[in-house]
Amino acid sequence: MISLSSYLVISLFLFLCGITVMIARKNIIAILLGIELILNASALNFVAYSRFGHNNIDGHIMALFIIVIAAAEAAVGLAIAIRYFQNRETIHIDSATQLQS
Amino acid sequence: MNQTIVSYLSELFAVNFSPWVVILIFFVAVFVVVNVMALIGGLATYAERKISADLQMRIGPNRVGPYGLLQFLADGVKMITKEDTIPRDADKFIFALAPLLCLLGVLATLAVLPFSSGLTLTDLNIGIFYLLGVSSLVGVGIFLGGYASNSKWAMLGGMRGAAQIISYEIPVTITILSIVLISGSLSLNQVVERQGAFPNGWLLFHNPFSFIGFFIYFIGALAETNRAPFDLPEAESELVSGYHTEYSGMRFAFFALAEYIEVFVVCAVATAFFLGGYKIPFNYGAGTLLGQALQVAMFFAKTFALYYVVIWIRWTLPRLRVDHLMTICWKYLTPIALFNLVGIAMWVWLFNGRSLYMIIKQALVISGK
Amino acid sequence: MFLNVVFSLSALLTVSGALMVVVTRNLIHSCVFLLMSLLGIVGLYVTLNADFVAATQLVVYVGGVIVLMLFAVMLTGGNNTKEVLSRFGFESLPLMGNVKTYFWGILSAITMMSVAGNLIYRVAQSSLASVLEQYKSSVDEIGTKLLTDHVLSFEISSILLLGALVGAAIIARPLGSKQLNEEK
Amino acid sequence: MTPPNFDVYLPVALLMGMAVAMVVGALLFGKLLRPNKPSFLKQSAYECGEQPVGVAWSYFNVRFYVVALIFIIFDVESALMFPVAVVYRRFSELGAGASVFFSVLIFIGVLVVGTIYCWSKGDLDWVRSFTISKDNYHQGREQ
Repeated sequence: MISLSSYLVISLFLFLCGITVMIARKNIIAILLGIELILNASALNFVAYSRFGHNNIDGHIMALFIIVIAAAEAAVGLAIAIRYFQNRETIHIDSATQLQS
Repeated sequence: MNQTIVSYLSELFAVNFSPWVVILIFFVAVFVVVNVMALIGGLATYAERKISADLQMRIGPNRVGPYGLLQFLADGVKMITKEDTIPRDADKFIFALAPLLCLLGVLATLAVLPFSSGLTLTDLNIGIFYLLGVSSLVGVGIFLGGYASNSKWAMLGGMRGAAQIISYEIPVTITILSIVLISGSLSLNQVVERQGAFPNGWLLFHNPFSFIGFFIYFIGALAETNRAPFDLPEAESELVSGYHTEYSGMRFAFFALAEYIEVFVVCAVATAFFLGGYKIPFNYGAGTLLGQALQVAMFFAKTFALYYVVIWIRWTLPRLRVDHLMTICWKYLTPIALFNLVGIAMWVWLFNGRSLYMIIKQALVISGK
Repeated sequence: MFLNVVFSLSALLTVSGALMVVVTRNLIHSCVFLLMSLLGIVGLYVTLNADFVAATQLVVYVGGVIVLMLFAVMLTGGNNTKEVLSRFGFESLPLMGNVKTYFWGILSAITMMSVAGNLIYRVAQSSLASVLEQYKSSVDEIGTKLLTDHVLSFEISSILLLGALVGAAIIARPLGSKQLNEEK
Repeated sequence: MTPPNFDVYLPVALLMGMAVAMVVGALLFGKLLRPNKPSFLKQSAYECGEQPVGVAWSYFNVRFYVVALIFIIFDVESALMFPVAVVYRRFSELGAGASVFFSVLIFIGVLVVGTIYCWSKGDLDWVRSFTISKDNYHQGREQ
């Protein structure tokens, strides 16, 4: 029987996958992929709660705005990654050490 | 309420089906629609070669079958029996996935096409928005096809193809947005129901902005399906047939089939949105199956007329350069589409959504009294 | 019955897509698996009766963000970026770092799992489930809500998009462009 | 829990299943009929008869990304505008036409300002205005 907790388990798994990708991968664009997974997990939670909790529409609107913000964030993040590649010829995360003390 | 083909049939025959019969009917309906579309895709190649021959004062294919009608079957058999080689350093997994994505994107749009008031496969409330989302899969499929074959031409063709498709999706989306503004519903059946059968009821002549909108939609749709003057990604002269250079045999047939079915889908959306879809005059025989058959015939007649125009344009206009292609999209089509959107918003607000014809008629009636 | 089939299929697609994003080395493959996971999430939204959010996810994510990611991968070194081998030569395993990071990693993993498990357990007990009524579209309700209650966030999101557009355009603009000539 | 009438989405699922079955079926069926004699030459990438040199990836210009960027911003904008467009006519008939029209105008106007900025800065034209010569391009990179 499909209940709210099944959706929560799926979004938890998505969240964990996103965090693992962000930690384990050494490439800026792979990290942005992880961020997309985490944002999707949160949007899925909102819609699941809006469906199982008295069917109000605010969960859908929140998920809509999460998608809007995720798209804008991905656009700017990838622009930074491309400009970083133009200057450093590599987008390996370990080469970004200028700010370290 | 939402009407699928099954609920229409159960209404017609006044019997409600058990769930398994529902699935069976849906399976038969989907099977018929996919086969009809594959047939239309095949016949489109035949029609294209015949019409281009006619335009160039020569005789098209007429060897295989009567008047060459079975030419596309011959091509199909050749495609199946031709060896499809996968380049050595290609990316096997994505090489096989790309044509699947293209075909998936195109066939999934058939669910919402309004063939007639009852025979639409499913009348989703988010019809046109679902159609835009699913047809954006084709852009991803084309890019992956170009990337996976790992040759310079294919990669450049894939990049250019994807860039062209996604940039021309903007004028198309904004024009569809402005038509939804007038008709007030996303589902294609509702948009068609709100139009009249005679040209005065069509959304094309609803107001001057939607008139311009039709041409913007048509140009954008031509570019989105890589046809006519915008077929740069597979330009034979420069990119050696672009993203599907390395594909041969059946995989290439999927790309070609997806393109021809997508041209049909685009023309179908144009008729549904601008040319009054399946509406027949005086709503003749609305309830009976005969009425449905007439509506389907009207829908296909209008769509094939647009299809003829698409093929006709292909053999008359020269191909565009890349920067002209992008300049037209971003510096001409998108600004005009945005201007149309604001214009139509103002029109609906000021005239309460009445069409030009209605306003003039009411003005005459009032002055007549 | 059909609801369970759609739910299990799309949940399988989502979970396997997300897992494959973690495991694959190749960047383009991880983008394709993210695309698969997003298509699974579209199916999940459909089972949650959120048809407009599913269509938006399809249009914006599948049609926009994935294409953006693929373009960015092609613009930054394509697929031939060699990942640095970890100190212990675990080239195949994506995990890297010394003992300290593993220790803190496992500690934070345990705390996160306990909090999440507790939450899901309590939710499973509360059996928060309302009847899923007949299929009705959410587009009209979202439209009225957007124009009445959430007008402010509707307008602010256009300013957010403006900021993203101008910012990303400035950052991604190639060096030899117009204003460089003006300075000359 | 009354099962909602989900048969609205059944054709979508069936069509996608049909597409997958079509591709896999045609390829498997073809495998029986097709000759399969892979030779080294046949499998090399196409390079007008020459030997393919180096990897296929080359330095692509950034303008591809700028196009995708502007696309996604407008895509998100039209995704937000669709629900508003659906209820726009009802609102204008109820008499709230003015407020709805101006909120839509502001929403689009803000983004038109962004487009005008990108246009003036030369982001929209596909071929950068290559009035700069080769050396100050590199000089530009040292900055």
